[in-house]
Amino acid sequence: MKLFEFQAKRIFAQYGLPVPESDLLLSSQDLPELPFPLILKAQVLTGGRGKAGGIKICSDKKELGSLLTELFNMRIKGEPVRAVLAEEKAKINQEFYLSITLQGSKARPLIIASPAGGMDIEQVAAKTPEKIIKIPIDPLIGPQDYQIRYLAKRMGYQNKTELKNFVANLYQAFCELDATLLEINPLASTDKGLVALDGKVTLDDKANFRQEALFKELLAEQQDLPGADPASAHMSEDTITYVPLTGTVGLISDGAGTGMLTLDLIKDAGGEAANFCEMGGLTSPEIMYKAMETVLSDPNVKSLLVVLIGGFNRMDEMAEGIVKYKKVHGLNIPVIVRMCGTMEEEGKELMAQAGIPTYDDLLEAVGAAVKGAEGEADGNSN
Amino acid sequence: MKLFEFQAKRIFAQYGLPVPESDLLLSSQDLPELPFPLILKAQVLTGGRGKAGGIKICSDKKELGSLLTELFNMRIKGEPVRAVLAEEKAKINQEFYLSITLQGSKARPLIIASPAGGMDIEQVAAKTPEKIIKIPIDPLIGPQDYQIRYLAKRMGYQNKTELKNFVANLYQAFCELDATLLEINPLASTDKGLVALDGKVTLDDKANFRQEALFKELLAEQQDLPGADPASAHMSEDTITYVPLTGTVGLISDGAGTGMLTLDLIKDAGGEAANFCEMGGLTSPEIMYKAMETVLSDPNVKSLLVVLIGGFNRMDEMAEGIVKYKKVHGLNIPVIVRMCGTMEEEGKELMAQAGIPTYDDLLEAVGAAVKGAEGEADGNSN
Amino acid sequence: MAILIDKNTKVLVQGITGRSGALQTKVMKDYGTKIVAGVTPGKGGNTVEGISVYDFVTEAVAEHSIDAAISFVPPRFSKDACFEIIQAGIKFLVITAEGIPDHDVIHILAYAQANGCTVLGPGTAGVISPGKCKLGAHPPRMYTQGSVGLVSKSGALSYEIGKMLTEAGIGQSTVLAIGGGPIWGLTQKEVIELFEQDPETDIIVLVGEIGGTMEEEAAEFIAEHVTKPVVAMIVGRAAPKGKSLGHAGAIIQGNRGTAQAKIEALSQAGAHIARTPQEIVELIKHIRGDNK
Amino acid sequence: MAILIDKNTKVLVQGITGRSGALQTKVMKDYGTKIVAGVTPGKGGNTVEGISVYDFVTEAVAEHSIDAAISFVPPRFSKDACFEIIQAGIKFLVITAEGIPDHDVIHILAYAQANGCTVLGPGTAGVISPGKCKLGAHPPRMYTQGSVGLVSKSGALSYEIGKMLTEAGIGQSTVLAIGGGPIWGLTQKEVIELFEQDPETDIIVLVGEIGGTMEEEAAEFIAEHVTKPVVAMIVGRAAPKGKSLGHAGAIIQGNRGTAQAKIEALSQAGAHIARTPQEIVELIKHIRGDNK
Repeated sequence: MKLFEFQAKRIFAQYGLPVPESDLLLSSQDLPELPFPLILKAQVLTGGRGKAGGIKICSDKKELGSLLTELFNMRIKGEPVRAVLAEEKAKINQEFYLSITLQGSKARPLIIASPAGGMDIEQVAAKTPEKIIKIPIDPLIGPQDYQIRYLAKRMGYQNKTELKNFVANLYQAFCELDATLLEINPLASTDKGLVALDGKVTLDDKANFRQEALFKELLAEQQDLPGADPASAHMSEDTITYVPLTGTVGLISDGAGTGMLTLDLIKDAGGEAANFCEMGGLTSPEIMYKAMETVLSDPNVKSLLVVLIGGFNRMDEMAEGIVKYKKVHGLNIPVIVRMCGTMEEEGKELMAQAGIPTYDDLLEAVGAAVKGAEGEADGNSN
Repeated sequence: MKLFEFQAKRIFAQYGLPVPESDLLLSSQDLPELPFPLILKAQVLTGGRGKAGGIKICSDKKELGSLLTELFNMRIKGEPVRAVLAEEKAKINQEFYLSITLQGSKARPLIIASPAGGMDIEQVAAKTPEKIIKIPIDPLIGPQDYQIRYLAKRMGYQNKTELKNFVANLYQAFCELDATLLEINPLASTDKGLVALDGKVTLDDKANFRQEALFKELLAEQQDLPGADPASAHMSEDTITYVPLTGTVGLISDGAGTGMLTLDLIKDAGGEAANFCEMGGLTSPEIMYKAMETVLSDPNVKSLLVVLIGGFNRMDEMAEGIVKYKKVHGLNIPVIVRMCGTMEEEGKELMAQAGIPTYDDLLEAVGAAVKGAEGEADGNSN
Repeated sequence: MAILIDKNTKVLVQGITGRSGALQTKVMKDYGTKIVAGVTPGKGGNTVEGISVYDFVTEAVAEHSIDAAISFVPPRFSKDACFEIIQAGIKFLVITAEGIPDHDVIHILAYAQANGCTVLGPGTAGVISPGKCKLGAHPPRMYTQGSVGLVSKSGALSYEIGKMLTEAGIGQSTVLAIGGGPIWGLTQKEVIELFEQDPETDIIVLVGEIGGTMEEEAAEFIAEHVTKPVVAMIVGRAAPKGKSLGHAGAIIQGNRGTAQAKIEALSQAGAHIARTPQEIVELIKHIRGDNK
Repeated sequence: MAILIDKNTKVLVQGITGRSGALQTKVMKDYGTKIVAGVTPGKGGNTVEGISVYDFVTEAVAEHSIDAAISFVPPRFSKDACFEIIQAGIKFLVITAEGIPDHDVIHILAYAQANGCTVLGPGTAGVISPGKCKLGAHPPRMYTQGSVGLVSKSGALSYEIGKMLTEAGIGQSTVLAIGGGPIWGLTQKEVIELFEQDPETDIIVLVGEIGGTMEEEAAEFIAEHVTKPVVAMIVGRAAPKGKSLGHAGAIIQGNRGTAQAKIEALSQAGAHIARTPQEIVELIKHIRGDNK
């Protein structure tokens, strides 16, 4: 789950990380309580907001209405502006970059920092990589004092104790919130010390079982903003990944890799997938059923290809889900099921009893599905 | 630093570990606020209090005065009773033993537990070692859930969640307080859950630099009890170990091992040491000076043997301390200094300038000191 | 022996009484895997498929010599369960659970590394050395003994390619799925290193996916250290850019991470590039000179 | 090579600019120890005895190949400093500081173990392999090259016995003081194991002290695994029972821990027992047949 800047900053403040005073404005008519001048910042979940014009300086009340209207009418990388954060203007001596993220292939938290923070951090990284400081953290012991002293030296920040406390608090938040990214860019050095002028936070959905109250509250808050997308209203409780695409072949797989391979093979066969729907490697009849409901609710789907190859996943259970769907909803388009692996015989027998043919060869199944979508069904369409 | 039971229990309570209600009585005239019956427990730092009769059951106010008088007049292993803890009587279903300590040779915290707690725990350990459960903890990750479940199984305690929280809190206290021992014996299972009926806590003096406020407060509290020993009024700020003994040869060494070797050699030579004074391996002129002050203030000391063998310790600095002592106080008894190792020439020259002879051979020096104590001085006694 | 496991590997199954654990235990045992003990808290004293079940790993370790463990414990209990395995001194651990919180995974992996325990997973389908041993979900009939070493992220994809190889008469030394990520114990690079050193492997097949930079890292290693022929396929050529297709590892990141970038890196590293599973089969035959 | 260090061991000195660090650096360097770098935060860019000083261990490691480090950092900073050494990948660490809080020591040792770093100390006088290398405070003139391996807890005692051996014409392969405790990296047992395997050592001298059970543990190991002659001396025979004489390890504990218990355990393990340093010399001569 990604958080809005205003949510991120509230969390920062809770962890003792200084942020500017701010008011959250929910419409172009809202008035901030803070005195002018103010920075008006579009609240979106995507990056690149500054370059897209999503940050305005408002020097007095006269310009407020028009600036807010402009911001609220803006789309940033396709995303509508859901709120505007009106923030006191900080007097900045230097802009740093600071983040903590997880480094997948090294399996370590990584602190990334730079003395050259701000909107151009990606260019800094590309052109002057020596200005990017990367400090891998051993999760067993957390950041050590010497690492922060090294950070301070490389960043050129004098107040080591302040930086040490700042990083310690940020790391504590990172761990306690099950965050996968905490980013502050810019982290401003001001006369009053370090201030987080922006905040990006990504939390790990997989930790929902132990972060339930917090995640629920943050999500509800996002939903309460104007222009909410109801589809994102709740944490997904199953392992289904569903991505709508633009073609006509509905696709369900029990693994992301096989799903992507099948996408490639559909394209090679001259077809185009209507979606990508992946159930995960250890699924259930209910998830199979739900995946079919999800994919077949799309009117663009002209044939359905179900690619199953069971390891942990049991073919008898997959068949159960498919058969149940057929019983409840019927099947109005060609449904091509490739089924093999764990409990394959049992699964195929259930399918045969329900009158749904199964395939063993993936290429054959792909061919049938592409033809089926073109109307030359050789799957069943009862 | 060892804590009294009442201090230990207050700390337990602060960490969410249930303890009985209690009143601390500072004299035999003090009256508890709690209703009778009460358990009256002599507050001493030594162990074996129960077997020594230091715990009394007081069923009503009538017996209180005589029981308190008896307790306050008691000495337990030579230690006077400094206070009495009057405690509500718990209804005990079972007595467990639970402690966390540091295991030196394995360098691990060790949880020790037993379903057979109480006064006879040492006999349990000796006779039925299978009833003693030892769980080494990796300090990098702390106690794990499975370890507590295992503890619960072996202890035969049903409420795993309660035990888990109890152990987690105890371990947190262990770490946060820089404890080297937290012991609860007995840990009672009551109808209301686990209750710590006794508490032994030892804190690590070496952590004083980061526990200063806490240690100071606990020590002051101990000093405020009747019968305080003023010598223990402050945390030692140097590395000197001083143990008074019964002989006549004063002994100062710059290492515990050499000191003990010298004790052995003094005995072999027919002498007896008046004390054991060890300065540690990295010392200073000031510590040398102070060690001499300490040892020579004992009127039983008839000769002083200073055994120095410098590694980190510098002989020039040791000489400086000795010479300074001579200048300030003079030397009225034979002082035999064995000096070799780091900066030996410089040290010996300073000693020669001050007219204090030095030895190189340890046995010779021991012989001279033993003779010196017998009045056959061949050291200087000016 | 094959890499990581062999005929004599003595295995503990953690979570042996669960639905998936029990079924897979039966399949593994039938395949010949030497499962010597199982663990499920509270189920000590029972048996599953004739295998003794213990409450704790330490209890199992006290009774049996154990070389490897496979864990079927649900994600929310994985960290504690894996720490139990590692602290019991077991040196190879297969973690099947998907959906373990990332912070738990990094702790598990850091602690495993600190204790010399090799971890496959999490979210892995496991490893099979056909004809010898299997630790995980690889369906036995899709594999046959031979000398091709196969590594993929995705479990299903490793079955898929294994099946095609087997149907084409090409046997495998060992087949591994390292798991869907975003964080891994054994990486593709490390598995390729094992294959390079493995006398029973003569050709290495790498099946990669779009997203992440693991294939690029493998390519660097191949260029510098691998002498055996490598056949590589990247799936996700047809995937739309910027969409997350399944596991978080499969998010297209900048230039690296695209199918094109990975294919180029691997090609430059000297790998033979296949576009489809059929091409993997053809390339292997070509390398072996079967088609000459 | 001798155990742990040899002529070519490249050494980093942590805390090189401090009073004790600078003096010992000079003595070690004069003895022939290959000190290649020093570290003191904030003193980077300076030199001590011609040795470059860095702000951070990582900076030193980037410029030099380093095999071992000796730390002169005060106790309150020891944990951070040792973690810095360990995380920089240095595999042998000598910690001289006395008075490090016990909780810090267990963290340092656990983390060192997790990263394959051998720790001597804390509170150690260090190690000397006469004629080759010295890492610590052992006064050079008290040692001469030979084949007696000597281990004690106390630093001063290792000088004392080394001096007597040298004066008696008995050279040493390596002399170590493991530190006063109560918690140790290398234990007496582990050092004896190193001596047993060391081709340059033919007689092992163990100098123990009352308190703790380390000598008893060493005795168990000697009985089972040591083939070389062991001469053992326990100091503290004359110490009064129940009094703490110096380091916390020296508290007499029940039956184990007394001089008598230790002497019996070592004697039963086959060690030759000396009561005094002179007897160590005599026993060594006797074992070698010099007196025959």
